[in-house]
Amino acid sequence: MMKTYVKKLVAFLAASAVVFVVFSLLLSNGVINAYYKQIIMTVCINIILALSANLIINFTGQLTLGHSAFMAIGAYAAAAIYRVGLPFFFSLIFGSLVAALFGFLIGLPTLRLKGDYLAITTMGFCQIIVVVLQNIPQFGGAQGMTGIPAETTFAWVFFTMIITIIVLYHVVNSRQGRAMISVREDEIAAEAMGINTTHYKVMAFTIGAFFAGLAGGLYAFLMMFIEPTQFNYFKSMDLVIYVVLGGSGNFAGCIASTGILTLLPEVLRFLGNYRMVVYPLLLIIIMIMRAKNIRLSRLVGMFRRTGKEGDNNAAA
Amino acid sequence: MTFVEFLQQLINGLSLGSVYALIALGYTMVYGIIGLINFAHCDIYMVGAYIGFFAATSLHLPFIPTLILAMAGAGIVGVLVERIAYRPLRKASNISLLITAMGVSLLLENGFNCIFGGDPRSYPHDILKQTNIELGPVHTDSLHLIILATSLVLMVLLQIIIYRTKIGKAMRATSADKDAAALMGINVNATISATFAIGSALAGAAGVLVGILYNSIDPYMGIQPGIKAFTAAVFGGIGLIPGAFLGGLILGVIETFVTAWYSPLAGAIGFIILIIILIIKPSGLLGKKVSEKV
Amino acid sequence: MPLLDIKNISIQFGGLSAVDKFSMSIGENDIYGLIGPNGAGKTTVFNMLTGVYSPDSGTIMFDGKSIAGMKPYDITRMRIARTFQNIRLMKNLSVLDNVKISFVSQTDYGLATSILRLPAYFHQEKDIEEKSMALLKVFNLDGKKDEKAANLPYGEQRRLEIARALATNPKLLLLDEPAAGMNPQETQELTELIRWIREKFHIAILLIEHDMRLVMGVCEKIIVLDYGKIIAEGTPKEIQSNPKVIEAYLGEEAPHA
Amino acid sequence: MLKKFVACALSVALVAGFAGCSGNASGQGGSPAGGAAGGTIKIGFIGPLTGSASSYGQSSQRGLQLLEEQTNKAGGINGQKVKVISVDDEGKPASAVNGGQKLINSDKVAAIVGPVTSTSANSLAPICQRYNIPMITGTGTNVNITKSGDCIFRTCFTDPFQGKIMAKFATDDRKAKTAAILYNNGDDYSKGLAEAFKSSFTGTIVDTETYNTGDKDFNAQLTKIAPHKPDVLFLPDYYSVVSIIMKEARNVGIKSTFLGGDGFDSPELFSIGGDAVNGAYFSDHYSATDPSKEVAQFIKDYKAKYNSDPDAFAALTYDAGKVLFDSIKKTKSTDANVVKNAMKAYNGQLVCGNIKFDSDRNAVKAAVIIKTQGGKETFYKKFLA
Repeated sequence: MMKTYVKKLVAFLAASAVVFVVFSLLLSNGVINAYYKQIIMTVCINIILALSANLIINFTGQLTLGHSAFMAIGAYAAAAIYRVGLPFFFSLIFGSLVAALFGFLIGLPTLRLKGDYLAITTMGFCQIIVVVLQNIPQFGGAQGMTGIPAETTFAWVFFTMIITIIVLYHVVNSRQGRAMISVREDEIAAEAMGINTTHYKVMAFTIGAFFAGLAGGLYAFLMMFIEPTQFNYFKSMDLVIYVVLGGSGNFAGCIASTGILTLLPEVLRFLGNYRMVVYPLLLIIIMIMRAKNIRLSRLVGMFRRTGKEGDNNAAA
Repeated sequence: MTFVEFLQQLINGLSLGSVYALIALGYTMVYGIIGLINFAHCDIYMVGAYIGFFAATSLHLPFIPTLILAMAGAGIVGVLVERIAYRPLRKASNISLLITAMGVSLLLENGFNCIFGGDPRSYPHDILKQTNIELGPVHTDSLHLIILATSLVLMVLLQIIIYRTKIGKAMRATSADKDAAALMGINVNATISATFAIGSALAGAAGVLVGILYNSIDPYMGIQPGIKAFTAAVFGGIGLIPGAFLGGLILGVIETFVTAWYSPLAGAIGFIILIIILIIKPSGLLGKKVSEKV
Repeated sequence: MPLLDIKNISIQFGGLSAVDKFSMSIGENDIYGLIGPNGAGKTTVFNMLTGVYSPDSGTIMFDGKSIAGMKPYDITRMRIARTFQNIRLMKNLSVLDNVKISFVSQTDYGLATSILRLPAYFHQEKDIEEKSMALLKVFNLDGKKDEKAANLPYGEQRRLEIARALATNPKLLLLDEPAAGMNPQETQELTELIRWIREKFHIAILLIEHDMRLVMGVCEKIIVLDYGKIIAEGTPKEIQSNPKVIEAYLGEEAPHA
Repeated sequence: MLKKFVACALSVALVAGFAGCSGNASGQGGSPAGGAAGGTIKIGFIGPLTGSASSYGQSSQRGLQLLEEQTNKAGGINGQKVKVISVDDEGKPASAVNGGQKLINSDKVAAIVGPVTSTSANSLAPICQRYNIPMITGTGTNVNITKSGDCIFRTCFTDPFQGKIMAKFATDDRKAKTAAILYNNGDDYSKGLAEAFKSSFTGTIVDTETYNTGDKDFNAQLTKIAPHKPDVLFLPDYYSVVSIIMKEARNVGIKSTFLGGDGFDSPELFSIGGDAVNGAYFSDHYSATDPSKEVAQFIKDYKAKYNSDPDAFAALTYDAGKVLFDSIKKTKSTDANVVKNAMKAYNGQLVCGNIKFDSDRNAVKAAVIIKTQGGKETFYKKFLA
């Protein structure tokens, strides 16, 4: 059991190293110019965000429309503490911990609610946090926070993503992960099997908030400028779209859909004004295709299918 | 805050609340029947405002025909949206429907922005005279009263439709259980289309009236009132027509008094109340508690 | 000292007393049946036992501790397991995963151990894997361990639900109409299974059931409920001939044979 | 699990590659000197073409495209055609950065005009500075924008400048003792002006109220302001909002004089606000009735091309483009450092008055006070703070 795990982990790390080297080479000799570097780094940050939202939405079955609020908290907390003098790495960690704390505080009262009501409440919290941030003078209010140094590099973003994947994969494939999945499947049956469902919902929320905060911190030091409305519930909706199109519960699907959906608006830039008409149109078409069981991840699967593995499920 | 000022703020609150109520009616109907948070509803409100605008400017129609044309137009758009975007997802999960609604919302907003441009447009001034009404020290205006009256009339009309007519019974059956309703010989698709038609027509009416009240319409006018009206619908008890009306009025009054007290908080107060209500009584003010049977 | 001792528990729903002064006690290894017409309050008693409702009055002592009003997951940790009338399996998960979930409350490695994959994780996971497989083998479901729970035939789904309940290592197993929707052949297999479980796992079983063949075949003692009150108690033979029971079920005075 | 991840990473890289070549395909190869490859000089434009600020973005784009057409008709700059590449930032800083990076690195533009909104300008400025690409915004009024470095210019007022002007105007010209402010707490332009006015107004501020982006009902705030009977009511926001506020203010019975910033300037102000809008004063860059030939010419050309009257956004972005085009013409090169110095030394009479730059590369120019009368904007007074 341990042996197979170690083998898989080493192979995964090796593969990531290869990808990292490939990208670094492409970046250094200018094949990928700064524009695509910016996008690829945004993709990595979105993957961290999507995976953290995936833990809450797909694995624990709790539809949250307020995930970007934790990204905002992480971004502002990291930027603020950095200005006070904490080194970059510790600022990121600080931002993530503050976001996790809010994930816990917001999770406790709201996670008694189910389905649409939970979605509405988390959307409400998201908008409240935007308004609160607009009213904090030290954070520059609506004018936002300028002069954040560009500390985030491709290496930071890529390795944080890899660590996020490993950590979340470990959580999902453990007793805590199983408890979260049982909450998604049937909360009443889970309670009958001795699982304190609220405890695990709040745990999923807190872990999700931690990584959203981490992604927020990286985002702040990438963009060098943050302002509250960037993190309103529209951003949360983007995350929900990445997660849902990624297919229920598997990491590869979530990563693929996030990558493609982050690139899509940029690839469509040549459409000019029609870009923001074509993007929602594509979205609707994808959703309808999905309902007719032509799954995006399966599309990608067909495109690069090598092995015979089917679309295996949660406890991959 | 003197008593006169209190009274005036109460009237302001009710006026603002009547706008929320008018839009919330459509939200609660669609949610009540097929359990969808229809993000695109507030954009059908915008479509109604534009149809009314073109009816009033290029066709030079007076108020009533403009209103009817806008309601009809919005109704048709609503039915089309349901037929094309939502029906294929009838079996899909709630989240997929939510995302599709979001997609339709963006499509309508940016589509209209592409076709008609982002510049705000205004209705002809004489389409509906806005006269100031003085009630002693306090004042309001004819348009707000018309909106309050319209939302009241529409609420009563809706209650009659839903609780007194055959189509209403079909709607309630579909809302209770789509599959069972189908077994009872109810044409579920037609019922849902009817729901969208009525809900969208309401949105169209709201679009015209609010477009005239604030005298400016633009492709993105639906976003902000959409969230507020949706909050009101949930606040009053989602799925209940009187709930939407009551929720709208109360939300309007609370928001107005909070604005008068400390205005920076106004932006968030709608959500703060909503969250408190949802945690204490998840089914909203008028809703009844539905517990899951073991 | 009986394993489970219920004294005069009652509960009202909006003025209507669903269960009125219900008392009962079960020993370490007994199999009791709880029968009665629909709406007699059987499931309500069950729900009070498993923490879904808390009784308005009366006490429930299990293993010497009072569990009235405890949360369902705490009661399960007190080693009372239950199945559901409409089989609440985790449909999208595999058979093996369904059983593994029961071990969550019995293992204790922390979140940090999971994240860092410390040795404790591997030991306990190996243990869970072995126990789960052993249990599946006993219920001969091991062949279908990777099958999705939803794809199992009805009989096997019921067996999996019982296996999953046993995985929580209970002292008392509560079965809520396990034979519902089963044909005679399946019911016969279920009767064997229940008898066998009692021998192999040395646990007490409380059964709610309408299928008299199962109840009479398996239970040592039967309690009959009607309108929330106990109207009869005794061995299967006594209950079969008890006029009050027949009246409760058939509704009118039985012809004196 | 691992096989899937590697496959996904490759598919993402592939898509990025595809986007890469599609991007490069549109630019004719990366030439070292910014955008001066062969026949055309490429200039980037960034603004909100979609989203709730789309009318300001579209208006600015029309201004710059008018300049592009005029310049090309007159033989381009030093014989080279000018090509404006527009990018929509949806009013979101994140899209502004992505769009800007595309213009700089894929389209290899010589310089960027815009972004239109302050938040987008604040987010793109450090990036233009890092890639040494001159960036000139005609409408970003937030004071921090030009602090990012010597590549960043602005041809409009800063919030403090305009706030100071209106405060002085209120006390000197309107002899106002008391003032009230109603501003959008969620908008950087509105908040910046309000705070500047508050700090430099010598009279007493009797009440300050706020609202949020998208609000259309201001009765609650206005009812609270009314009893104070302030001499002036300062409304720092765009025409689409202030026109509604003024109408509602008159309904509530507020008699104060309305003051505002350059956001007032648009023909829509009167069509939305109606009669309530008349009798208001606002600071602006130019007056439509200003006799100077630049203004008259601009309005004539704009009307000819778009058959509608220009607003401040169009004029300001037109000027920003003019400063850039003139500097490139004068130095006969598109090299960033040369162009930057030429722009720093720029001194010219443009649509929005005489423009030269201070040490922070903010435009130093006289402000114009406009009075709204009989449904029209009329020139009231020149005002050098």
